[in-house]
Amino acid sequence: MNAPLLSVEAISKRFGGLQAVKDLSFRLEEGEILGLLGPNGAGKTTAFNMIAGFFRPDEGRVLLAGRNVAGLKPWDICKAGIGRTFQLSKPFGDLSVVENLMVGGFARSSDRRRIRTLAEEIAVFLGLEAKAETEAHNLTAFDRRKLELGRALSTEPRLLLMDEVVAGATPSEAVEMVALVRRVRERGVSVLIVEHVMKVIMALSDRVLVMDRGALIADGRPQEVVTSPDVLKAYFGERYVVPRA
Amino acid sequence: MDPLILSFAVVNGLLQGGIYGGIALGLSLIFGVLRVVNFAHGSFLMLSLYLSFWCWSLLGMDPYLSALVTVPAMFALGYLVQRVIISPLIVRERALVVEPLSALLLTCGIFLVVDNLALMAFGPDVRSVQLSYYMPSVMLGPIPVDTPRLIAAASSIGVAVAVSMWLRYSHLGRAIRATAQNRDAAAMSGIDVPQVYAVTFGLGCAILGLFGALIAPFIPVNPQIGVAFGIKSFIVVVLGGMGSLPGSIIGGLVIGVFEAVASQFVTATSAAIFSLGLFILVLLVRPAGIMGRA
Amino acid sequence: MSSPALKVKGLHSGYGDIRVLRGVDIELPPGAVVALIGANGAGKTTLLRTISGLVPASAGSVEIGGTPITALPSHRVVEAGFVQSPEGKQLFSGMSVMENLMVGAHGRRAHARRHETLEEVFDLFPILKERRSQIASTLSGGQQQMVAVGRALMALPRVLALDEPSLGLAPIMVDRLFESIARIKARDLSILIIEQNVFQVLEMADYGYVLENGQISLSGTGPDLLADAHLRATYLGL
Amino acid sequence: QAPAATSAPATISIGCVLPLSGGSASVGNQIKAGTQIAVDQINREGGIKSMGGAKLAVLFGDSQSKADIGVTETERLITRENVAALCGAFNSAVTFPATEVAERYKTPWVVLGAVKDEITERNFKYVFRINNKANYDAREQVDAIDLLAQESGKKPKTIALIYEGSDWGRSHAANIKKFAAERGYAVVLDEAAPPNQVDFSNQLLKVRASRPDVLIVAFYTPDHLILSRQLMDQRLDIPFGVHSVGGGTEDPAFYKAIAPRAVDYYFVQEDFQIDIVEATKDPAILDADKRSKEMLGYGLTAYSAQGLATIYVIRDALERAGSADREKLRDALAATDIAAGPALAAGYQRIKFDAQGQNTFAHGVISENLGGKRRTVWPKDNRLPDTKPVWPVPEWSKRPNS
Amino acid sequence: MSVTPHPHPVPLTRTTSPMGFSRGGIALAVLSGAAALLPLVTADSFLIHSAIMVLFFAYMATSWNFLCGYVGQLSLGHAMFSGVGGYVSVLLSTTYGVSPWIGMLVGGVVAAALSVLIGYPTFRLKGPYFALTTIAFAEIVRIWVENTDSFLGFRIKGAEGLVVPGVGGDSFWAFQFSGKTAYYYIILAMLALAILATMVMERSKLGYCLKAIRGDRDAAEALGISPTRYTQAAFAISAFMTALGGSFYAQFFRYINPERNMGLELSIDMALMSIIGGQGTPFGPLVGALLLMPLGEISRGYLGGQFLGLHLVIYGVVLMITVLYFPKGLIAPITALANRLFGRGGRP
Ligand SMILES: Nc1ncnc2c1ncn2[C@@H]1O[C@H](COP(=O)(O)OP(=O)(O)OP(=O)(O)O)[C@@H](O)[C@H]1O
Ligand SMILES: Nc1ncnc2c1ncn2[C@@H]1O[C@H](COP(=O)(O)OP(=O)(O)OP(=O)(O)O)[C@@H](O)[C@H]1O
Ligand SMILES: [Mg+2]
Ligand SMILES: [Mg+2]
Repeated sequence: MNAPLLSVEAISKRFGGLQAVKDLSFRLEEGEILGLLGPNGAGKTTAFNMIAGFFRPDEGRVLLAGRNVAGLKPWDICKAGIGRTFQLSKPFGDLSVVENLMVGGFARSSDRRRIRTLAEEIAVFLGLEAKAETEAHNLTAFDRRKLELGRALSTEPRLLLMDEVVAGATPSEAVEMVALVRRVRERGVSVLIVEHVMKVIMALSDRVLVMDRGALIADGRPQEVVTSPDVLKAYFGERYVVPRA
Repeated sequence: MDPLILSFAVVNGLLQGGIYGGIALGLSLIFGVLRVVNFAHGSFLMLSLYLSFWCWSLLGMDPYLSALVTVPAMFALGYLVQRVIISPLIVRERALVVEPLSALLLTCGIFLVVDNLALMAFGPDVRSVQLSYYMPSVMLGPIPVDTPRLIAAASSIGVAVAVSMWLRYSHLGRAIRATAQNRDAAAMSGIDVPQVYAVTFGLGCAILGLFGALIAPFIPVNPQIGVAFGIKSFIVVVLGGMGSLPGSIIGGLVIGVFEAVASQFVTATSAAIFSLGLFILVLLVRPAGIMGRA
Repeated sequence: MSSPALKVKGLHSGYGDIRVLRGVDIELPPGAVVALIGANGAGKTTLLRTISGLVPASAGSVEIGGTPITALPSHRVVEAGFVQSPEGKQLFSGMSVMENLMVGAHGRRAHARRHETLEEVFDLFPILKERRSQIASTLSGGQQQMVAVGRALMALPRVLALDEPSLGLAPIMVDRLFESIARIKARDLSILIIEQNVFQVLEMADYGYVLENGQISLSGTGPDLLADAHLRATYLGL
Repeated sequence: QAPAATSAPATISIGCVLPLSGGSASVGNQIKAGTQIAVDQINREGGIKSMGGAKLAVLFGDSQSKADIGVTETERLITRENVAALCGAFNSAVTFPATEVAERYKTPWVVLGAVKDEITERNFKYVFRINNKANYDAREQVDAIDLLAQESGKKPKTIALIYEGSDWGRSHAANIKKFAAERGYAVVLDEAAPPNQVDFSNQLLKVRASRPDVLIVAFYTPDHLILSRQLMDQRLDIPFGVHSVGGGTEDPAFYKAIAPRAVDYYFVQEDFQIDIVEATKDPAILDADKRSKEMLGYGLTAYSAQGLATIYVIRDALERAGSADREKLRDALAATDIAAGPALAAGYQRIKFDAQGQNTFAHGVISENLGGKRRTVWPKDNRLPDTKPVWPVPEWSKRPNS
Repeated sequence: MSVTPHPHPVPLTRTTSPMGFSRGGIALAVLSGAAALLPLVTADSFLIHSAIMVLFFAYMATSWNFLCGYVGQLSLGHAMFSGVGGYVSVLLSTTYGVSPWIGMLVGGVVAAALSVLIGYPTFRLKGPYFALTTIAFAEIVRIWVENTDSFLGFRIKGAEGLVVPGVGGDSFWAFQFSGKTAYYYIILAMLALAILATMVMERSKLGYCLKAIRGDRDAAEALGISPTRYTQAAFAISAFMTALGGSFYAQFFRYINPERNMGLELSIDMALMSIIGGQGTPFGPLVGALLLMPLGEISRGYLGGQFLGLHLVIYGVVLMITVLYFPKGLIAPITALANRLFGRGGRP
């Protein structure tokens, strides 16, 4: 079998005295949606940032299709094929939806016409075609999240890293987002998703990782993982275990 | 180079640097608490020099005594400027509409208005206070040191220490520091943030008022005098670390000594190039300044 | 009957042209613990910041003990008795524990009684007395949270709002924190608490509100809410 | 003032471009006062007689000491205000391009204050300069030293030079070095300082170390004030005195702002005979001195005197031309030969232009500050009988402590 | 709302892109066409001279805006490039007889090279730090020129400044014309090209990248944009354009000196016109120059004699009002008005 799309090998990160991520290793296969769970402060965002190139890991390697991308600058990682969304969505407020999407396109090509076509296609994909010319700061919180996702897609990544994409969404919006992420995968993009909302993780993920205090404590199919006592204890708190039991 | 001459250069540099540092204190304080770079800093110094001059020429006040007028007057001016002109911007910035550079531009507007109103009101002529008594120079070996400069330089260290202590130990000082560290948390702790801002701005200007009185005996005043000190203050404050009071003094001393010593080897114009180069170098190596927290 | 400790009616607010709250109604009876839950980004923090006067309200009213405080500047809101321990702790990180607490007692009334209040806070969180001169940023997350709560208590609040006090805390710390809250509750004080730890907080709260889309979508006693199917589906993933 | 719109005697407009705001505003306003005084005097005495009593009016343009704005103002005065002649603009950097505009429009321009040599070396037909070229100033300073040395038999050997590092100071220093070399003085210190210094300790330390006999300085007022004060405070003895070239030391505000003892024995070169009021009996000059005191708070200065003189030179040409026609006025100006009257307020003996429009009789005057008054010591022709130069100057420790 | 899948992308109504571009383009064409008529309808040389000054400052502000307006950094050192452009073109022509047209381009290239030297270390600095560093660099260059008499065989002549010797009469090659009309058309063309360049840039990869960097640096990086690289590119172009302006000034006034052509005041003027007019927009700097220049002229012409510095007070007040009430510059209400009058076109 050939190399997995993403292979994270024993990455670690310290902030001063705090070991935010410790010896984290996992793999993600082509076409997979992998969920990453863990209590607040577990190190999910830090791990995420190391893969996305915002932090250089203190140790370890991050292999994208066999090529080490650890320590590359964010823009080079993007060009290598990893797109990402931010936990706090950061659209370019002065630009319209389509223009936001075009910015991503320039990572791959300088052909304006092609980029515009792609951007329009993504706007339609997101269901934002009616707001294509709206300036991003006029969008609703949820539309901005979708735009955030679309912008990452416009760089035509092989792997998309998503940080809490449904945070702040109403249940029905969450449903829409879940469907959207599924269709992202149908476009041939693999997804690594960090999420607190269990329902989303359960519905989307092919496989789930659980982190706690910087380390991996579980890895498996969603149903198996959430019923594991370790996870219940670390993530949901002891009192949560009681009514479930 | 004669070591004696060189050591006097160092003494001169320390004196001049102390004065630079003292004048820059207010700029640093205001930036530290409000994050506002006050481009009009030099203009306020110019106003306090004029105040001191008028006290002397109209009321016959000794320039040192005129601090009794300049300090409260400049405090009031700073307080008003913050309340009336700058605070609307800060209120709006909180709502994230404006880029932070607007504060710099706003104070740039104040600078244009103040400097040119002064030109209109006072005319372009240079004026100067003359002490009615003779202040003998302090002899440092064979070379005399100007006493008024010595007084100003020593005061700047005194003021830096006093203001630091006040910030450290007084009730209001603590509130100012808290506001500087976290504006929202301060507001949620019951601190009247706009008031703290206005008081801080006033205090920064009051320090200028004091230095206006202290340097009036040896610095002549005209409407353009502010620019020279203003730019110097920026360099000093950035060098020392924006927002740090000791940094302001240290930045002043570094620049003062550097210029004094360098100008013994090269002409003053080349020394000016070197000190700008030093400024750039420090910024590139240590963007937060000598005493700034990175 | 005495007026409610906190009463929010039809409150609207947001950031620039982003609207976050769209008519929020909440009431806190005196001496009660009320929980406010909602998804990330629902506007819980924004509600507290609006009450505190940090975010301007575009419509609606807020009263504390019957006195209207809408549109008052933040420090007046604190004087009126509404004090919050903000999300993410927001300590004065370069200052010592003692100084942080003392800043909390900035208002005139609180300042006058600061020594007594300080003793009470130290009773509640003895570790803080030990670490009184430690710089806040070097404390552990749990200790920092205690400082934040302690600082809020120093202001002698009538209504204490805690925004995600368990955020970033290890479960064991969370348990301890909730014990402390139970003890604070014993004093004559109303508490509004925002939590992600829905089970724990609804168990201890007298009443709960669910904020969704900038409006209160659901309210009821803790057990009622816990039994609500919609809530279970949305927030518990059950 | 706005010209009165009366029917009979026409009004002749003269444009005057000056730095009325910005760094040289003080100078600009002194010149402005001088021109206004002259216009008032001329109009009061019946205007331009050969033109039926036509009145004069001066229209000002503010250059802000910037070339582009000075040029714009020149354009405006020539094409909009239709002035008969122009004068100004003090700053060489403004005068140089602005006179080019005047030349292009064939409008006469009488240069006021600007000393850059090339201004009257371009074969222009419409540009005239009453005052010195830059290199005259330097030569005169050295001449005066020579004269005093020769009169007393005590000759200094070394010269230290400190000056402001922009155009004026630097070109003056270059000229001094040239003449010093020719006349056998050693330049032991050559030090430029950026304008707007707040401390001269460093420069004075270098002066002290180089032990010069003569100190030649070129600074504007604020710098000069600080320098002079520190010279006194630091009791730096210069045996043959401080020789200043205009700048701060010709500004009356300078003398108001400094203790008199700080400037005792200063030698000042300027384009004006400072004791002219005592030397002359010309009622117009005496009246101008009085008017100047009312307007500015001090008597005639180098600048107000030059402003005054310029207008009188233009009047003289107008009288002879009998017309405000620019071409005729230019010819009349070129034929100027004045040997008396307020046109000589600066202290010249005569005004007559060479083919390039330079007044060949231009010279500056050097005074020494004696007993709190500035007395002309050079040229000898201008020196009053009761003036006795002090040379070398006493040490600080031998001077009375006022 | 449920998601409706679209099997084929639906073409969207375009408004900003080709339509908006042509709208800006039309505005530019109309404005420059109208401006081109000025010398035909008036012979008033002062009017044309004043118009040249307005266009010149609009050009300088537009050049400044090309970098600073789009990246959101405040450079207060741009005058340095103007000086470099002026000095290089004049020195080449007086020393080697190179036509100022070529000297202008050489000056532009030298300025662009200088911008790389300065930009590389400086771009990591933010806000006031960046602004102060640009001042420091520009002052170093200015002080150096003021105190250097000759360099590499060129007679720089220090603070004295350089004079462009007149050739007498018209010579295109020597960039000298006896009337003002030629200069008018040259600066008009330069300004139109600069605005066009800005509009093209806005819609090019560079423009999107700059706006993205200004909007959110982290997000831009995640989208494959290297901030320093694009900022540097814009800086070089902006420096190049500024230098051309400096050369124009030298040829038009036939005199330059370090104080005016490299000084802080010119830098501040360039920045203020852009900011007051509306930075980050193609027409903002023009609006700024159109407002401020006549304001300065009027207050100088009519009040300057009486009230020293009044026009600068007015500048200051206008700046403060703009910052407080029109944070996007005066162009914002103007475009809003224009949209109300002519707009709506195309917007669904
Ligand atoms: N820049 C930083 N400096 C210091 N500590 C940091 C920094 N970034 C993160 N940390 C710390 O590292 C730990 C892991 O943080 P991280 O943001 O990765 O958590 P997370 O799992 O994403 O949590 P959440 O679910 O709250 O987003 C936390 O204790 C956090 O305080
Ligand atoms: N300063 C701000 N500027 C603009 N939008 C903001 C700002 N702060 C918050 N928001 C937006 O307002 C909405 C509500 O945020 P808020 O922080 O009140 O939510 P919350 O319920 O407290 O969420 P959480 O559980 O994550 O703390 C979110 O969409 C957020 O993106
Ligand atoms: Mg996270
Ligand atoms: Mg919150």
